[in-house]
Amino acid sequence: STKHTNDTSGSTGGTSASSASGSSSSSSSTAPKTYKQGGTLTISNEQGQTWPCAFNPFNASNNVEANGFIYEPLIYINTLQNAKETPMLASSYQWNTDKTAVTFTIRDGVKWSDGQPLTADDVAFTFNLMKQAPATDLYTLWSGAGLTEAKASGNQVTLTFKQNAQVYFYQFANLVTIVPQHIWSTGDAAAHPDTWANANPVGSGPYTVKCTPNNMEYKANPSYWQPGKPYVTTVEYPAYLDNQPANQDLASGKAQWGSQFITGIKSFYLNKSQDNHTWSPPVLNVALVPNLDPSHKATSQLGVRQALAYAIDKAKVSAIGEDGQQPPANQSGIVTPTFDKYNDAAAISAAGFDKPDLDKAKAALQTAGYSTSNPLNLTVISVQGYTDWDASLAVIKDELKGIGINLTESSLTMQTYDDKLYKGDYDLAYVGQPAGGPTPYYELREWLHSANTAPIGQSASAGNFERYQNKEVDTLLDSYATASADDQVAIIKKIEGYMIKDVPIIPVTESVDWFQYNTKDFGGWPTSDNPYAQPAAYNYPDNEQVLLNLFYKPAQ
Amino acid sequence: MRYLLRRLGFFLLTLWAALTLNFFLPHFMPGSPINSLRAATRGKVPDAQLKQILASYGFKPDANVFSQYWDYLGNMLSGNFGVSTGGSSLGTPVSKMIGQSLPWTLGLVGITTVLAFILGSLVGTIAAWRRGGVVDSVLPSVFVVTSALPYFVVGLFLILFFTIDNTWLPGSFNYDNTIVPGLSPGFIGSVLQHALLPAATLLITSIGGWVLTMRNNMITTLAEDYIRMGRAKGLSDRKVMVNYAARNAFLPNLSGFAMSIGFVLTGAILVERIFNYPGLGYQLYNAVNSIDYPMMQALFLLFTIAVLGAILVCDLLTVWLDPRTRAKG
Amino acid sequence: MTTLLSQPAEAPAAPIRGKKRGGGVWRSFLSNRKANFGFVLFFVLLVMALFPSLFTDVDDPTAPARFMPRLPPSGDHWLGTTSLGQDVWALFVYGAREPLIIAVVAGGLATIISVFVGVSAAYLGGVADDVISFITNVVLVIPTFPLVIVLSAYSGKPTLTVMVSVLVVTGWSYGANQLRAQALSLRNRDFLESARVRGERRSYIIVFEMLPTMISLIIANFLGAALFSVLNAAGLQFLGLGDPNSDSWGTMLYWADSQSALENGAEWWAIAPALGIAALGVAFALMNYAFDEISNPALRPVRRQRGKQLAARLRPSVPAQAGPADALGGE
Amino acid sequence: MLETTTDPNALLEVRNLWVEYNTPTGSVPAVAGVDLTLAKGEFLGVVGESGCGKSTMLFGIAQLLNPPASVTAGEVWFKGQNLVALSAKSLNHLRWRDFSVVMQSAMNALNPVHTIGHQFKDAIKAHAKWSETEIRVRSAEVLELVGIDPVHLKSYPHQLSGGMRQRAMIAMALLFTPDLIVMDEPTSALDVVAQRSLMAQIKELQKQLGFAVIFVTHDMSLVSHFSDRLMVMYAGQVVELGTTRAVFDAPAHPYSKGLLDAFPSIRGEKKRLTGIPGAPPNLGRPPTGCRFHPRCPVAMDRCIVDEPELYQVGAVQARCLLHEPAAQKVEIES
Amino acid sequence: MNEPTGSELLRTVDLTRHFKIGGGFSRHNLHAVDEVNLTINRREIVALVGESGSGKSTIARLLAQVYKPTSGEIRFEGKSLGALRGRKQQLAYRGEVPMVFQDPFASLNPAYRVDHGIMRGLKLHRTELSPAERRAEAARVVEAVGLNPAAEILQRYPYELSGGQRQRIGFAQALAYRPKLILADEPVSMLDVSIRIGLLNVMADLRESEGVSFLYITHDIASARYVCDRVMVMYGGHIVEAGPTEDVLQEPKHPYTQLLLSAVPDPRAPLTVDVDTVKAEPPKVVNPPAGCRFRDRCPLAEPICHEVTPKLTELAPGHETACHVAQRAAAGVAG
Ligand SMILES: Nc1ncnc2c1ncn2[C@@H]1O[C@H](COP(=O)(O)OP(=O)(O)OP(=O)(O)O)[C@@H](O)[C@H]1O
Ligand SMILES: Nc1ncnc2c1ncn2[C@@H]1O[C@H](COP(=O)(O)OP(=O)(O)OP(=O)(O)O)[C@@H](O)[C@H]1O
Ligand SMILES: [Mg+2]
Ligand SMILES: [Mg+2]
Repeated sequence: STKHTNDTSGSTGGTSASSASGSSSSSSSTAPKTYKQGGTLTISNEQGQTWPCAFNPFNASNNVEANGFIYEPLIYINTLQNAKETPMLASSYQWNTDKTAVTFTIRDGVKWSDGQPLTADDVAFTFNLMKQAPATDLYTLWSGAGLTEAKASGNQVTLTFKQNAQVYFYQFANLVTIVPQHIWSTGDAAAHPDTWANANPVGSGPYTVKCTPNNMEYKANPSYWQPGKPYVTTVEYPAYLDNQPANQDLASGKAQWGSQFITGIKSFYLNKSQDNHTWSPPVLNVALVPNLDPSHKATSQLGVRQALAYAIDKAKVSAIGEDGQQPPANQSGIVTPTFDKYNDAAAISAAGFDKPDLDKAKAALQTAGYSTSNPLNLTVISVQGYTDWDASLAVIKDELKGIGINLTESSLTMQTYDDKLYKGDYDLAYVGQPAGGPTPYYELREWLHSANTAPIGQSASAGNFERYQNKEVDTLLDSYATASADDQVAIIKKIEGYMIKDVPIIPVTESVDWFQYNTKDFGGWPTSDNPYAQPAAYNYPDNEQVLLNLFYKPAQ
Repeated sequence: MRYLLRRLGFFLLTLWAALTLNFFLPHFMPGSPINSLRAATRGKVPDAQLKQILASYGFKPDANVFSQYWDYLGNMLSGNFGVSTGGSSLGTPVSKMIGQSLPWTLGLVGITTVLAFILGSLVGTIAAWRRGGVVDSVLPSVFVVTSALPYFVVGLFLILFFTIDNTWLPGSFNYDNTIVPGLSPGFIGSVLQHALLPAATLLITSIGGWVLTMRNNMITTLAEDYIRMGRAKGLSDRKVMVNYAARNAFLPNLSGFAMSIGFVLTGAILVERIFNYPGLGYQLYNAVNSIDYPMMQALFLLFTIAVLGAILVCDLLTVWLDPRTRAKG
Repeated sequence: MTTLLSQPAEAPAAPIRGKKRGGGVWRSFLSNRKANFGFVLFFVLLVMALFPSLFTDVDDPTAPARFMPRLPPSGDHWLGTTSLGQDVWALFVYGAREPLIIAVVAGGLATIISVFVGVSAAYLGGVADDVISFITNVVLVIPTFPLVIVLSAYSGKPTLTVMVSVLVVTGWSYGANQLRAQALSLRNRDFLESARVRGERRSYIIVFEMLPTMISLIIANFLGAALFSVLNAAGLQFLGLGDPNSDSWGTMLYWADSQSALENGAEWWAIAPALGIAALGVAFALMNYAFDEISNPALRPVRRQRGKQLAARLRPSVPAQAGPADALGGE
Repeated sequence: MLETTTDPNALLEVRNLWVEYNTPTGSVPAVAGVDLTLAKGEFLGVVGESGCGKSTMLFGIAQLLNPPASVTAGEVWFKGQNLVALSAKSLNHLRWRDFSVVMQSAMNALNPVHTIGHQFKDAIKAHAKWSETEIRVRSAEVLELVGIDPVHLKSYPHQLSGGMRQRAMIAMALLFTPDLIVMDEPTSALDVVAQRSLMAQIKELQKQLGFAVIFVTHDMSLVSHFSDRLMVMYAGQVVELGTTRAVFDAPAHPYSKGLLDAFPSIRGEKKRLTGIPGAPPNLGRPPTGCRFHPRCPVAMDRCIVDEPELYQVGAVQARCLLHEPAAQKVEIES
Repeated sequence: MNEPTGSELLRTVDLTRHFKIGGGFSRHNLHAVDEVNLTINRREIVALVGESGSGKSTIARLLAQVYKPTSGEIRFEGKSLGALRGRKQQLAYRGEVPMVFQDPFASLNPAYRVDHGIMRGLKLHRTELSPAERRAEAARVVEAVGLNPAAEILQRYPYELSGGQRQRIGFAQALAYRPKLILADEPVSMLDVSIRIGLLNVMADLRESEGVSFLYITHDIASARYVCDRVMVMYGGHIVEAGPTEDVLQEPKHPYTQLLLSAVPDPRAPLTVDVDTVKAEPPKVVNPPAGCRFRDRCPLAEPICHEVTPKLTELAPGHETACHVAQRAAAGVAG
C-alpha cells in the first residue's frame, strides 16, 4: 500500500488555515489563506442506523454527531502530529509547576449559536456538571483523574487535580466539549443532563444542524468565532445503514468524505475517478493476544509466542485479510508511520521480527516441545461479523500450519467474545485495542500495565487481556506522566524492548482511521503530507479541524 | 360470540406468553449492552463510566429478575418501552425509534403483504376457474418455484439487475436523502421509487404461496355441489366464480394469512437489510447486534401483537364472512 | 382453545382414497412430474454434497490466497475467484453439504417433534391437549425469524449444532398443529376404533395404526420443515449469524455481501450460492407440492381435450379394446 | 337405435348421449348412448347401482358436467333446442326458468355462506328483473309451498335440519315453476320417515304444478310408488325402460329382475333372496357384448360377443338379447 | 356353542350414556341412551332400528366398551362387565363380542393389507395358534364370508376391494375370534341393494353354522325382518318397542313404530295412501324433560305423555312397548 512520509516538524495545520488541498502537495507556514463560502458536502460514514437526532455531547453513543460540528473543545490535540496543539475555545493555558492545576484563558468574542456570549462560566459549568451528574463524566475526570475543582474567574477557568494530571490533558482539554450554561442549567437539560436528547442544540461550533432520521443537514454557523469560516456552507450527513450504499455513494461521487472500509478500494473507488483518493492513517494495533496465565500451558510459554510472532506474515495478512488497507504492525507495538518517532526499528530487526521467518518459528516452537510431527492445537476467538478478521485469521491459520500449529477460529458473538476475552477464558484472541491517545503511551499502557489486568475469571476490561505482569514495565509506564518530552520517547523505547523480549502480544496489523475523499469540488483535505487532523468523520474533535479546512472549489 | 370470546382469551394468553418469553429470552443472553456501547464510543470512554451511563438510562442488570419482570410487564402494558441501550442510539426513547421505522415497515411490508395476498388469491381463483387452461398448467410450477426462493436471493438479483448492471432504480433507503420529507410529489415519488425493489422482492417470494393455496382451495370448492348448483341456476360465470366459489375458498386462506404475518416479518428483516430500508426489521437486526434489550423487547412485542392482531382481524373477518363460525361453540 | 389454530382446509382429512398406500405413495411419487424434477434436483445436490471431490480438484476451498483474487470465470476457475483468493466453484461445491445437512437433520428432527407433539396432543385429548396445543400455538404465533435471530445470538457460538437446534426449536410448531388436526380427524375413525375394539393397546394404536396412515402428511411435513430450515438457515448465515469459517452457501453469501462481491467483479461469489439455495429450496418445494397432488388427486393437472371429443363422436358405440370383465375374486 | 323425430308432446328428448371422463388412464364413458323421451308433466324414475352413471347422465342432460367429464356425442332436445349445442348464454336463459335441478345432499348444494333468501334472490335476479318485494313475496310463497316457515329465508343452511334443507332446495327449484325438475337422489341423506314425507310432497307438488320430473335414485323401492315410468341403468346404458308398474310386475331384463329380488319386503312372504352376484364393471373397460353378461344368471355365449339394443318387450323396452326380435324367444325362469 | 339356543347371552340393566356437549360457559347433557334394558340370547339375531341419532350406535359402542356407560350395567353371560379385571379378562370379552363397523371404507386401515386386522385379532384372541395356523384360520374365515380365493384377497389393500368385499372382511375379522356375539352397526347401509342382500345372507348363515348371535343395527326395517328373530325400535335414546320380528311388524304397538313401518316403501306391496306430511321435528335429547320423547310428533299424545316417561311393558308375549296409550289400550283389553 501507500508509502507514508512523515515530516512532523515542518507541517502546519489547524486554525492557521492550511493551504493544503488534496491536489496541491506542499504545505507551508505562509500567511493563512482564506476562501469564499459555498458548496454542499456529503459525508458517507456507515452508521448502521438511522439518526436518533439527539445531540447531547454527554451521550457517549452518539455525541459524534454533535461534537466537532456543534460543540468544541478547549484545545485540539493532533495525534498524527506528535500531539500538536491548536487552541480552540481556550486561547491559551498554563500549568502550575507540579502540573496539578491548569488554567485556561477563554477566548474572547465567541458566541453561542443563539447569540449569547461564551464565557469562562460556561466552561466551569461544563466541568462541574460532570461532577454533579457522574454519568456525564465520560472520561472519569472527577472519579478517575482526580479532578477536585473547576472554577471560573474572569475569563479564566482553573481545573485543580489531586496529583499530576498531565496525561489527562488529552481528555479534558481535547475530548470534553463545552456546553452553554444558560441552556443546560434549566428544564429537562438540568434534570437529566445525561439522558436529555437535546434535539435543537445550541453550540459554539462551525455548524448548526437540522435533523431527520435519514439525514442530518449541517448549516454553516453565521456567528462562528473564526471569521469567514467554515467555508463549506452545507454538510449533508445521511444515515447509511450499511457499507454497501455508503460505498456506492462515494464511488459515484455523490458523497465526498468517506469514513469506512471499502473492499477492493482500487477497482471500486479509486479507479472510478482520478479525483478519488484515500489516506487512512494507522492509529492502533490489532493483535493476536496470547493468554499468559500459567493455566494456559501453551500460550504462557515464550517459545510458542515467539513462534507465532516469527511465523505470521503480517504483510500477507494485511494484503489479503485487510485488502491492503490496514498496514502490517510492528512487534514493538508502535503504530507506524504515525508514531515513527518512537519506533525502535533496529531492535525489531535485531530480534528478527521484521519479516516472517519460518525456521526461527519452528526452532522457537521446538523449545516449547512442539513441532510439525507433534503439532500444537490452538483456538483463537474472534468476533462474529468481523469478516476482515475472519479472513486475516484464515491467512494466519494457513501460515501456522506449516510450522506445526493447528489454529481453529472460533467466531463468537460480540458479547460472548468480550466475556471470554475479559475473563481470560481463551488461548488466543484476535483483538483490536479500542483506545489510544496522541502518543503510543496511551495504547501501550492499556496493553501492558498490570493495573489494567485481573486474575483469570475476573474482568480485565481495561485492556491488559493477556494478563501481562511486569513490575519494570509498570514502573516505566508510571514514570512517563512526569517525564519530559525527550524522556518520554526513551521510556517508550524501553517498553518496546519488553514487547520484543517477552512477546506479550503479537501485533498483526494496524487499525486505521478510514478515510476516502474526493477532490473534484472540495479542497483542504488532510493528507499524509499535511496530516493536520485524523481524517475520519467519526473522529471528534478532529472532524472540526477538517471541517474548518475544507472549501468548495467552484466558489473560488 | 362465544367463539370470539374464546379467541380473545387465546389472544391475551398468547400475548402474556410472548411477553414473558420476550422478557426472559434476551435476559438469558450472554453479554451486556456495554460492549456495543464501547464500540460505539470507539473506546474513548472507560468501562466503569459506560456502566454508569447505562444505569442512568435505567439499565439495571443486577436487580432481582422477578421484580424486573413485574416492572417490565407494567411498562409494556402501559406502553412505556424505555430508552434504547443500543450502540449509537443510547438514550433514544424506543417508542421514538419505533415510531420512525414503523410507518416504513407498515407501508412497505404491510401493503405488499396484503397486495400479495389479494393478487395471489385472485390469480389462484382464476387459475382454478380456468382449470386445464394453459395458464393453469404452468402456474403451479412457476409459483412453487417462486415460493421457494429465499428473500435475499430475489433481492440480490433485483439489485444486481436494477441497480448495479443498470442504475434504473435505487437499491437502498426509503427515499432520497436530499429530498426534505413532506407531502411534495417529489418526496412521494422518491418513496415509491425506493419501495419498488424491496416490494417486488416481497411480492415475488410471497405471492406464490397464496396462488397455490387459493388454487387448491378453489379446486376443492369447485367440486362442491353448490357450485354446480350455482351454474344450474343460470348465474353468470363471474357470479359463480366470485360469490359462490371464491368466497368459500377464500375462508380457510384467511387464517393462513394471519399465521403468515410471522413469516412476513422474516421477510421484512431480510429485505430491509438487503435494501437498507430503515424499518422495524432493520431495527431488530441492530438491536440484536447491540444487545439492546428495551428495543428488542418492544419489537418482539410489536411483532407478536402484529401477528395476534392479524389473527384477530382475520377471525373477525371469518366470522363476518362465514355464518357457520358464528354458530360454532 | 384446542382447535383455534388448526388449519381447517389444509389438513387433508381423509387418508386418501385411491392408489396411494404403502408402495402406492412411492409409485405416485415417481409418476409425478414435479416430484421427479424436484427429486432429480435434490439428488444432484446430494451427490455434490456427498462427493465434492468429484466436482473439483480444490480440497480446501476456504483456504485464502490460493489463487489470485477476483479472477473472472475461466477454464481454471469456472466461476472465478473471491477477493480472498478462493475458487468460487470449489466453495460452491463444498458449500452444498451444510445446507443439506441442515435441511435433512433440522427438517427431520422438527418433524419428529411435530409428530410426537401433534399426535400425543390429539390422542391424549382433554387438558393435556389444551396445554400442548396452547404451547404449540404460542410458538406458532411468535414471529419465528426474530426468535431464531435472538436464539442464535443467545447461543453465542454459531456452530452447526446450534443452528440446527435453533431451527428445530422454532420449526416444529406448524407441523405439530397440522398433524394434530389430522390425528384428531383420525382419532375416531372406524379403523382405529376397530383396533381398540379388537383389544389393542393405546401405544400400539398410535404407533402402528395411526402413524402409518399419516405417512404422506408426515413426509409432506418433513419436506416443508426442510424447506423452512434451508431458507431460515441461509437467512441466518446471510445475516452473519452462522459460523463464518464454515463453507456453506449461506456463509458464502454473507462473505460475498460483506466483500461487496456484486460490485467488485466477483458476482459469482454471490450468484452461485444464491442459485444453490434457491435450487435446494425449489427441490423441496416441488417435492412437497407433488405430495399435495398425490394426497389430493383433485389438484393434479388436467388438460382439456377438445380434439378428442370429435373423435369420440365418430367412434362405434362400444369401445373396441374392451377385454374380458375385470375378474374381481370371490363374488 | 330409436330413430326419433321430434315428438310434439315431448318435453325432453335425449338422443344417443355419450358422456366421458377424461382420466390419465384413458377415457371412461360413464354414459354410453342413452336415448330418452320425457313428456310434459311426466315423473320418470332412474334407478341403478352406484356408479352406473345416473348422476353423470343427469348432469350431461343439464349441461352441468365438470371437467374431466364432457358430453362427447349426442343431443339433448329441450323445448325445441339442443342443449348440447347451445351457447352458455342461451343455456343460462333456459336454466331455472325452464328446467331446474335439485341435488343429492342439500348441505353441500346450498352455499353455506349465504342465507336461503339470498340464494333465492340470486336465482331470481339471474333471470328476471323483479323488485325486492316481488322477490320476497315469491320466495316466501315457494317456501310455504314446501311447508317451511318463510322466516327461514333469513336462515343460513346450517341452521336448518336436513329435511328442511332438502325442501328449501325444492322450493328454490320451484321459483319460476319450470317445466322440468331434475332431481339427483334428493332424499338419500334423510331417514325413512323424512324420506317418505318428502317424496309425498314432491309428488303432490308435481300434481299441483304439472312439471315433469327426472328422479334419480339407487333405491328402486323409493320410486316404486311415485314415478310414472322407470328407467333402469346399468354400466352407463339404459337396460330397461317402461311404466313403473310394468317394470315392477314383469321385469324384462335380468338385471332389473335381480334388483327387484334383492329387496326384502316387510309385508310379503319371507323367502331367501339372492341379490346379484359380482360387482358392477369398471366403466373404463366395460365387458364386451352385453355389459351385464359376467353377472347374468341367464347369460348365453353370444352375450359375450353381441351387443344388445333396446328391444320392445310388451309394455317395456329392454336391452337383452333374450328379447331380440329376430332371435328365438327364450323365457326367463323366475 | 353347545349352550341351548335362546338362553340369555347379554343383558343390559338401565344402560345410560350421556354426552357432555358445549364447552366453557354452557354445559349440556345429551342423553344419547337412557335407561335401556335389552337382552340378546344365544344364536339370535336382534335388530335395533330407529331413526338417525336415536342412539343405536351408542348402544353398540357401549356394548363394545368403546364408551363407558354413564350409569347402568352390561351383563355378559351373567357377569357384569364392570367386574372385569385386568387386561386378560378385558381381552377375553373383546374376543367374544367383536364389532363390525358401519362404514366399509373407513373401518379398514388403508395403510395395511386386509389380513392385518384379522391376523392381529387372532394373535390377540387366539394365542394358542401358531403363525401358520393363524394364516390358515384367516383364510378359513375369509372363505366363510364368501370371499374367494382367500389367500389372494388377504394380500390386497383395502382400496383394491369393493365396498361389499370390505364389509365382508369386517365380518371375517369378527368371526376369526370365534365370537359369541357380533355387534354389527349398520353394516350394509352403504351398500347397493344387490350386494346388501348377500351380506344379510352371510349373517343368517353364520348364525346357523357357527351359532353366533348378532346385534344388527339398521335403519332398514325390511332387512331387519329378513334376518332377525327379534326387533327393538329406538327413539330418542329410549327403546320404545321390542319383540319378535313378525309380531312387531304385523302389530306395531308404538305410534313411532307404526309411522316407521308406514314409511317403508315396498314395491311389492300395493300402493298405500300417501302419508301426511309429518313435521319431522327431531326428538329433544339435550337436557330432555320427563315424558315420552315422541310426544311432539305423536298423533295420539295425551297430557300424561308430557309428564311421565313411559316404561317398556310387556303387552303381548315377548312383545314390549313403552307407550302410555298402547299400555292403556292393552290394559283396557285385559281388564
Ligand atoms: N372424476 C371422475 N373421473 C373418472 N371417472 C369418474 C369420475 N367421476 C365419476 N366417474 C365414473 O363415472 C361413473 C358414473 O358415475 P356417477 O356418479 O354418474 O354414478 P351414479 O350412478 O350417480 O352413482 P351413485 O349412485 O353412487 O351416485 C362411475 O363408474 C365412476 O367411476
Ligand atoms: N362422541 C359423542 N359426543 C357427543 N355426542 C354424541 C357422540 N356420539 C353420539 N353422540 C350423539 O348421541 C346421539 C345418538 O347418536 P348415535 O350415533 O348413537 O345415533 P344413531 O342412532 O347410531 O344414528 P345414525 O343412524 O345416524 O348412525 C346423537 O344425537 C349424537 O349426536
Ligand atoms: Mg350419483
Ligand atoms: Mg349410527
